[in-house]
Amino acid sequence: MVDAAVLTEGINAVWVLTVTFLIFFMQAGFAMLEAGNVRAKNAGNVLMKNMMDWSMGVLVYFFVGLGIAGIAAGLTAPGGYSVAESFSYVNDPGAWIGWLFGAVFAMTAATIVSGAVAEQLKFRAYLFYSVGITAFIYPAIQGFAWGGGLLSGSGYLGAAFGTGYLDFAGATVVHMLGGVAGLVGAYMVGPRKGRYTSAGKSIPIPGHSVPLVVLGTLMLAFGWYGFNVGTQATVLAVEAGALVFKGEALGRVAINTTLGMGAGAVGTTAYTWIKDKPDPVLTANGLLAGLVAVTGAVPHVTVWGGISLGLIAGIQVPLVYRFVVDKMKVDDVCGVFAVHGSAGAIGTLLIPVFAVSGFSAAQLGMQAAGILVITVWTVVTTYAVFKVAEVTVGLRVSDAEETEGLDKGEHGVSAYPEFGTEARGGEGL
Amino acid sequence: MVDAAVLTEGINAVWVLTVTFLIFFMQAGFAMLEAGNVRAKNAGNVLMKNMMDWSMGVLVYFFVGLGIAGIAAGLTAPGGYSVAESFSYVNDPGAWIGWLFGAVFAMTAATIVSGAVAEQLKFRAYLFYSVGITAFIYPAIQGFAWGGGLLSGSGYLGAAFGTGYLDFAGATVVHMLGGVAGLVGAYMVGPRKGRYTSAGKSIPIPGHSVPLVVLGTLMLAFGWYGFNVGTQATVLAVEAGALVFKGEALGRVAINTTLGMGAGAVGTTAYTWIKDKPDPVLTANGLLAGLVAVTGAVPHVTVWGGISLGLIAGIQVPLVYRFVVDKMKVDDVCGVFAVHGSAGAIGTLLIPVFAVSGFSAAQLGMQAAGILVITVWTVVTTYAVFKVAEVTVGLRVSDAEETEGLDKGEHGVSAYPEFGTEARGGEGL
Amino acid sequence: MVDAAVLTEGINAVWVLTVTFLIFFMQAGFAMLEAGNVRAKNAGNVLMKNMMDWSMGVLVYFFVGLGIAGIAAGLTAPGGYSVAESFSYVNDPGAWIGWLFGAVFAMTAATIVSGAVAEQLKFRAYLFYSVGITAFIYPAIQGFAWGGGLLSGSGYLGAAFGTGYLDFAGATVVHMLGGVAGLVGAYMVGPRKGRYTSAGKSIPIPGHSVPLVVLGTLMLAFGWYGFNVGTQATVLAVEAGALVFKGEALGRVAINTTLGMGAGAVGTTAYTWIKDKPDPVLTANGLLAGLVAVTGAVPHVTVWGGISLGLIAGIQVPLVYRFVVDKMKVDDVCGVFAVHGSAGAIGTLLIPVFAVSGFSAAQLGMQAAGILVITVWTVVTTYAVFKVAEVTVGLRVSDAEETEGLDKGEHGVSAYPEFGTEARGGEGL
Amino acid sequence: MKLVTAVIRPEKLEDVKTALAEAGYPSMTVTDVKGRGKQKGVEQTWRGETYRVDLLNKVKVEIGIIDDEVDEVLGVLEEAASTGSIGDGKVFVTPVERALRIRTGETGEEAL
Amino acid sequence: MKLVTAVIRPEKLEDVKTALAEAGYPSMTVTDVKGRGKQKGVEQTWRGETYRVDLLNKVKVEIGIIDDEVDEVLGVLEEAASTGSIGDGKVFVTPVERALRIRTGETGEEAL
Amino acid sequence: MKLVTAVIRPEKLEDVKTALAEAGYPSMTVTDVKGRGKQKGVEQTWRGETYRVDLLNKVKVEIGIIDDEVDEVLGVLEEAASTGSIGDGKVFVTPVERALRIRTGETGEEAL
Ligand SMILES: Nc1ncnc2c1ncn2[C@@H]1O[C@H](COP(=O)(O)OP(=O)(O)O)[C@@H](O)[C@H]1O
Ligand SMILES: Nc1ncnc2c1ncn2[C@@H]1O[C@H](COP(=O)(O)OP(=O)(O)O)[C@@H](O)[C@H]1O
Ligand SMILES: Nc1ncnc2c1ncn2[C@@H]1O[C@H](COP(=O)(O)OP(=O)(O)O)[C@@H](O)[C@H]1O
Repeated sequence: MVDAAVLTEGINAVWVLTVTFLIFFMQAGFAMLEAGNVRAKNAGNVLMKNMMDWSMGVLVYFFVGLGIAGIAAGLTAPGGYSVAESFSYVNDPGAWIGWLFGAVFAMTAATIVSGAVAEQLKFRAYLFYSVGITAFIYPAIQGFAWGGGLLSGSGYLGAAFGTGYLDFAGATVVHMLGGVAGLVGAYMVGPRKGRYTSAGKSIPIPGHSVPLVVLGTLMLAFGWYGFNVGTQATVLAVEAGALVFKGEALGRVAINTTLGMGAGAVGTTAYTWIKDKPDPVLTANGLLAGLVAVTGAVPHVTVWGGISLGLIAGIQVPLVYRFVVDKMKVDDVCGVFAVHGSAGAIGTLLIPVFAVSGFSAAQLGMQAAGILVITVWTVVTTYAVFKVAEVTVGLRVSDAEETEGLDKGEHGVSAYPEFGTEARGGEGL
Repeated sequence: MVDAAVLTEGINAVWVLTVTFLIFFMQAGFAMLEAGNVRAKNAGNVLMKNMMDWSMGVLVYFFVGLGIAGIAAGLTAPGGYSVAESFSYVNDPGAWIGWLFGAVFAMTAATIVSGAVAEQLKFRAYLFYSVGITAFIYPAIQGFAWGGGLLSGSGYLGAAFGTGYLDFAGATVVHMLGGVAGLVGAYMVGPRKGRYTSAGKSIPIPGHSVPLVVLGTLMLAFGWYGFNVGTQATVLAVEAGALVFKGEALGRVAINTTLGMGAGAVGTTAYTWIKDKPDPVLTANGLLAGLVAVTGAVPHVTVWGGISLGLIAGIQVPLVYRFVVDKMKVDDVCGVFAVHGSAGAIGTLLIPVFAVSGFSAAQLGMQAAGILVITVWTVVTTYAVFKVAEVTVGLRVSDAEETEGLDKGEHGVSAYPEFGTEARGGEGL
Repeated sequence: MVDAAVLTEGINAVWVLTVTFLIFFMQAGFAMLEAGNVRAKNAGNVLMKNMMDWSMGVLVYFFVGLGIAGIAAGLTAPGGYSVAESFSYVNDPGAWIGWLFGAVFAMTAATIVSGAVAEQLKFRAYLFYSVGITAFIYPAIQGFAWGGGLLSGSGYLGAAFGTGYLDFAGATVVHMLGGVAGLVGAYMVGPRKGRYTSAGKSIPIPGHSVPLVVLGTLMLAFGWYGFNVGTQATVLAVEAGALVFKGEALGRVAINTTLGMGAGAVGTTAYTWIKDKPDPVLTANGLLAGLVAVTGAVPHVTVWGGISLGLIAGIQVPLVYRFVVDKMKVDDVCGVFAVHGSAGAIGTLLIPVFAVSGFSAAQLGMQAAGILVITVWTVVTTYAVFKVAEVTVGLRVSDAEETEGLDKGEHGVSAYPEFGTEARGGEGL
Repeated sequence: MKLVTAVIRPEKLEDVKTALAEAGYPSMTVTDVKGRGKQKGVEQTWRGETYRVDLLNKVKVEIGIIDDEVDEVLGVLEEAASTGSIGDGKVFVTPVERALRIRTGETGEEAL
Repeated sequence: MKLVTAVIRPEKLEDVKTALAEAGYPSMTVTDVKGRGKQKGVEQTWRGETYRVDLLNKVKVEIGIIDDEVDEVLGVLEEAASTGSIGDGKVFVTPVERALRIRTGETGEEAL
Repeated sequence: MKLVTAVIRPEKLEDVKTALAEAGYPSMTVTDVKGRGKQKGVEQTWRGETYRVDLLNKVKVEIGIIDDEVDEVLGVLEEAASTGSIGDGKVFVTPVERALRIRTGETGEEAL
C-alpha cells in the first residue's frame, strides 16, 4: 500500500535536500564575490573568513543556534518554551534534514557580514562575531519570524496587528539582517586607509578581479533558486485525504525569482547608463539586489509585483550605496547594505502593495513593524558583540598590517605567489 | 488516496525544476568560458553581455518570446493559432514552471552569440540583437520544432516527409541556432584588429586565461546534464492507468550524454595530438562539441551512436574552426560555430544513421530539411537584426576603443585593476 | 493504480541522477583545486589531465571497468562469476543510471592522482595510468567492497571476520585509493626540481592562486553532498508491502557530512593557529579531509562520531603532510595523501569506535583488514602500472621542459598569455 | 656605446619592434611601466565610484647600440612611435661604458 | 640632463608622486621591481611550509631632469620616501646625453 | 660608481643571486622584462593556431657598485648566468654620478 503521507514526506525530502545543497553552494558564491571585491593582498583573508564562518557556524548552530531559535520563539508568543524541547533536534535523526535546511540559511546571514568588513577587520574578531550571529543574533530572529515567535501570527506583535509578518525565504530575516550587521560592523571598524581624503571625499578602492565578482554573483543566483524555490518545500501535500500537487505555488516562486533577478540587473544597468556608463560590478550587485528584494515576496506577489520589486531594488543599489559611502561615511567594502539590507527591507515592506491577495493596510503595518524589529535587534546585538570583540581582541589590524595586506599579517601567505604585486623567491622568480 | 496523475506531476516537477536550475547555471559557465577566451581588456564587457542577455532576455521571453513560439507553431501547421491562447501562460501560474524550463533553453541560445562577437561589438548592438533572438528568432524555431509547428510531425514540412524532425534537447534548435547566429554576427562586425595580416594570414589573438576557459567548460558540462537528461522530463508516467517508470529512457539519455562528452574530448585530443600537440583550449571545445552533437540524439541513438557522434564532433572542431578562420575569414572569437553550429548540425543529421529504431531514409531527409530551415531562418533574421543595429546604433566600437579595450570604453572599468597590463593609481600602485 | 515498487524506483532515480550530477561537478572542483596548487606555467597541463581522466575514463569504465568490478567480486566470494553477466550492463538500458552513478565514483578516484604528480609527470604517462585505474585498479576494489566480493559480508575475508567491511560512500574505496595511488606516483616520478635542497631540506613551491584553491575546495564540498548523501540512494523503500520513508538515514548522512566538514576545517585551523598562523590552503585541505574522513562513516556513526572524525582528520592534515614531505621525502604536490589517503583510512578504521550500534571488535578487525587490502592492492598495482609507463613512454618530462613549464612543453600553450611571467607577442604586448 | 631608453605607448610597441628590426636593430629589452608626463591620467570606476588613474600604461624599450647609431635609432623611434597626440613618450640616451655578452664573454661593441 | 632613478617602498609611491608634483616634477616613469639590500626578506608559507621571499616588492621611479634640478629632486625624494626603517631604498643619478619628446621631435632639455 | 645592468634568463636568477651574495654583492634590484637578441622567439598556440612570441621572458638585475668592483661583478655574472646557449643575455655598465640611501641620507659610495 502507498501511504500518501509517507510518499509526500519522501518526495519533499528529495526536494529539500537538493535545494539545501544549492543553498550551501552560495557559500562558494559569496567567497568568490568577496574575493573579487578586495585587493589581491587581502584575498586569502576574505576566503579564510568565508570558509570559517561556515565551518565554525555549523557546529555552533548545531549545539546552540537552532535551540535558541526555539526559545526565542517561545519567549515571544503565548505558550512559552521548553529548553529540552527546543534542543530536542540534537538527538533526533528525524529532525536533521530540517536542521540542515535551517543551517544553510543561518550561514548565509553570517557570511554576508564578511563582505562589509573585509580588508581591515581582524580575523579573530570576525570569528568572534561569527559565533555571535550563528548562536544568537540570527536564531532569535528566525524564532521570531518563522518559529511561531514575536512576528508570527500567534506571536505578541503579530497578534497585535492581527496578521503575521510575511518574509517567505528571508529577504529580511536572512539578507537584511546580514546587510545591517555588515553596515554596523563596517561602521565600527572604520574605513580602510585611503578610502576618504582628509577632506572626507570618498576615493574608491577597486577590488582585484571583476571575473571573480561575476562568477560569485552567478553562483549565488544559481544557489538562490534553491533558496527561494526551495523554501516552497512542499511539492506534494495531502489535503482532505487526497494528494495535491503544489505546482502553482512552485511556479509562482520560480517565476518571481527569475523575473525579479532580471529586473534587478536591468534596473541598475538602465539607471547607471542614464547617469554614465553601465558598470559590470554594479550590474552584478543589481542582479543580486533584485533577488534579495523578491526573496520575501515570491509566493505572495503577482509577476508584475516581482518585476517591480526587482526594478526598484536594482535602481536603489547605486543610490543607497553612495548614500552609505558619501553621507554616512561608512566604508561598506562589498556594498552589502545596498544589496542585502535596503533591498531586503524595500522588497519585504512592499509585499502588501503587490500582493496577489490584494492590498491590506494591517499587513503593511505588520511589515513595517517586522522590519523595525529585525533592524533594531540586529543593530543592538551586533554593536554589542563587536564592542566586546573590540575591548577583548581588538577590531582592527595595525596600520602596517593593513598596508602590507591581511594575507601576510594574519596568515603569512600570498594569494597569488607568482603574480602582480607579490614578491617571489625560493624556487626562482 | 494517491492519485497517480497528481503524483507524477509532483515528481516530474521536482525533476524539471532541479534540471532547470542546472541549465540556468550554464549562464555562469558561458560567462567564464567567454571571459577566459578574450583579452583581459575586454573581460568585463563580455561578462556584462552575459549578465544582460539573461536578465533582459527573461523579461523579453516572458512578455513576447514564448507567445511568439505558439504563434509560429500555429502558423506553420494545420489548425492555426490564437494570440490569446499563445500568450495565456502570462496569467496562468500553472504554466510557469514550464515557462521557466523554456526560458533557460532560450537564454542558452542567446548567450552563445556573445562568444563569437566578443572584443569588438558595441554593447548596445549586442543588447539589441539579444532582444531579437529571445523575442523572435529563437521562439519561432522553438515553435517550429517543439511546439507542433512546421518541423513537427503535424507541421506542413513534417507532414510532407511523413515524420517529425528529431532534435531532442536542442542540438540545432538551441545550439546550432546560436552558433550560426554567432557566425553571422562575427562576419558582420568583422575581424578584430590584428586578427589577419594585410596578406590575409590569420594570427591568433590568445585569450587571457586557460583556467577560466576550463572552469567555464566544466560548469557547462555540469549544466548540460540538466539540459539533456532533464529534457527527458518524464520520470514517472501514467500509462493505461498504471504508473510507469521511465528508467530506460533516462538511462539512455544519461549515458549518451556522458559518453558523447567523453568521446568529444578524446576525438579532439587524438586528432590534435597526431597533428601536433594536445591543446587544452581545443580539448575543452571538443568536450563541448561532443555534448552538442549528442544533445539532439540522446534518446534516439545507441551508445555506439552516442560515442560515434561525440568522436566525429570532437574531430571536426579543429577542422571547422580553421575553415571558418582561414577560408571564410570570419573571426569567430570563441569558436562557437565549430562547437555549437557544425557539431549540432552533424549530430542531428546523423540521428537516423545511429538510431535505436534502425535507419530511415525519410527521417534522414527530414533531418536535413530541418537543419536547412533552421540555418536559413537564423542567417536571414540574424542578418536583418544586426543590419538594423548597424544603421541605427552601429555595430563596431571605434578603433581607438578597440585598442584600449571595451572595458574602458564601454564601461569605464578595468577587469583586473591591480594586475597585468592595467594601470593603477588612486590608493597606490 | 499506483504500484509502490515503480513509485520508489522513480523517486529514487530522480534522487540518484541529481546527486550523480553533483558528483560529476567534483571534476570541476578538482580541476580548480589542482590548478591553483601548481605554478602558472603548469596550470594548463593539470587542467588537461583533469579533463582527460574524465573523458577517457568514462569510455574505459564503460567498456571495461564496471565489468571488471563484477568479475573481481565473483572471484573473491563463493558463487563465482560470469563474464557475460558482469558485462551485461553494456547492453541493458535499465542498468545505465546505475552505471553512471558508478562512473562518477570511479572518476573521482582517478582524478585525485593528478594532484599528487602535477608539474613533472608526462602527459602520456598520466593518461596511461588513468586507463589503468579506471579499467582495473579501482574496479577491483569496487567489486571487493561494494560488489559482494572479498571484503563484503559474503566475501572470503568478510566471512572470516563474520562481518562485512564498512565504507559507506568510499572514504577508502575511492579517496584513500586515490590518495595512496597519488603517493606512489609522486614517489616514483620524484620531487620537482628545487623541492629539496641538496641537504634534503624541503623548500615549498607555492602554487599560483589561493582563490582557485578555495573555489575548487568549495565546489568539491558542494559535490560531496551528492557523494555522501546521495549514496543513501534509497529515499523511499517498500518494506513488508508498505512504503517507508528513509528520512532518519538521510538525516544522519546529511548531518554527519556537514559537521564532519566543519570540524575538519576547525581542526586544521585550530592546530595551525596554535603552532603559527591559520593558513587558508591548509584550512581548505582540512575541510576536505573532514569530508573524506566521514565519507565511509556517515550512516554508521553518531553525530559526536562525525564531529570527532572530522576533527581528527583536520588535525592530522598538517602532521601527515609534513611527514610525507619531510620524512618520506615524497613531493606530494597537492597534499593528496594527507587529505584523501590518511584521512580516509583513519575515518574508516574508527567507524566501530563511534558506531551508533556500539563498539564491535570484529568490526574493528575487519576495518583494519579492509584498509590493508585496499592499500596493498593500490600500492602494488599502481607501482606496476607506473613502472610499465616508465619503461615505455617514460614518467618524467625533461629538466628543460620542467623549468620551462609543462604547458609549453607538452601543449605549446601558456595558461595566462597576457600575465605575469608569460611572454606576449603577436598582436602586441 | 649608448643605451637608448624609449618610453612609448603600449599599442605602438609592435610598430616600433618592426621598424627597429627593419632598420637593423632587432635586439631590445622591453618592460611594462607606468608613467605620467603631460598626459594627465584617465578616470575609471569601481562600483560606480570614479577614481583617477594618474599613471598610464607605457612600455619601456631599451636598446644597446654603438655611438654612431644613435641618430638613426632616434629617427626610427620618432617615426614609429609617434601619433602626434599627447602621451607619445620620451627617449633618453645614456652612456654605456662596458658591455658583455654573457654566452660568449665578448665585451665592448661586439657584445651588442 | 640627468636621470634620477629611485627604488622606494611601494606604499610610499603615493607620497612621492604628490611631493614631486608639488615641487614641480610631475613627469615620471614607474616600474614594479623587487629588490634586496640591507633588508633581508620575509617568510611566507604555502600549505604550512615556510619559505623565504628574499626579494621584496619595491617600486622604481625614474625622473628625467636638467642638471640644476638634481639637488632639489634628491631632497624631495629623501623627504617623501623615508620611513627611517630598513628597506627605504636607494637613489642613483645617471647622466643623460640626449633626450627626445616623441610627439614633437623636440630634443634636449625642452624634451623633458 | 657604476650601475651594472644584466639581462639574464629567468631560470638563472637563483644562481646569480647566490653567486653575487657569496661574492659580497647581496644588494640588487630585479625586474621582469622581455627581450629579444640573437634568440628569435618561440611558437605558441591558441585554439590550435600558432603564433610567434618574439619577446622572451628575461630578468633584469641591477647592481649599484663602486668603480673597483666592476670586473669582479662582471666575472661573477658571466660565470653564474651562462648556459652557453643562445639567449643568455647581456650586461651593460653605466656611470652613476650620485647615489643616496633614502633611510639615512648617506650619499656617494657609502650609500651603495
Ligand atoms: N621627465 C620625465 N622623466 C621620466 N619619464 C618621463 C618624463 N617625461 C615623460 N616621461 C614618460 O613618458 C610618458 C609619456 O609622456 P608625456 O609627457 O605624456 O608625453 P608627451 O609630452 O609626448 O605627450 C610618461 O607617461 C612617462 O612614462
Ligand atoms: N647596491 C644596490 N644596487 C641596486 N639596488 C639596490 C642596491 N641597494 C639597494 N637597492 C635597492 O633598494 C632597496 C632597498 O634597499 P635596502 O638596502 O633594504 O634599504 P636601506 O639600506 O635603506 O634599508 C632594495 O630592495 C633594492 O631594490
Ligand atoms: N642590444 C641590446 N639592447 C638591449 N637589450 C639586449 C640587446 N641585446 C640583447 N639584449 C637582451 O638580452 C637578451 C638575450 O640576448 P640574446 O642576444 O638572445 O643573447 P645571446 O646573444 O647571448 O644569445 C635579449 O632577450 C634582450 O633582452
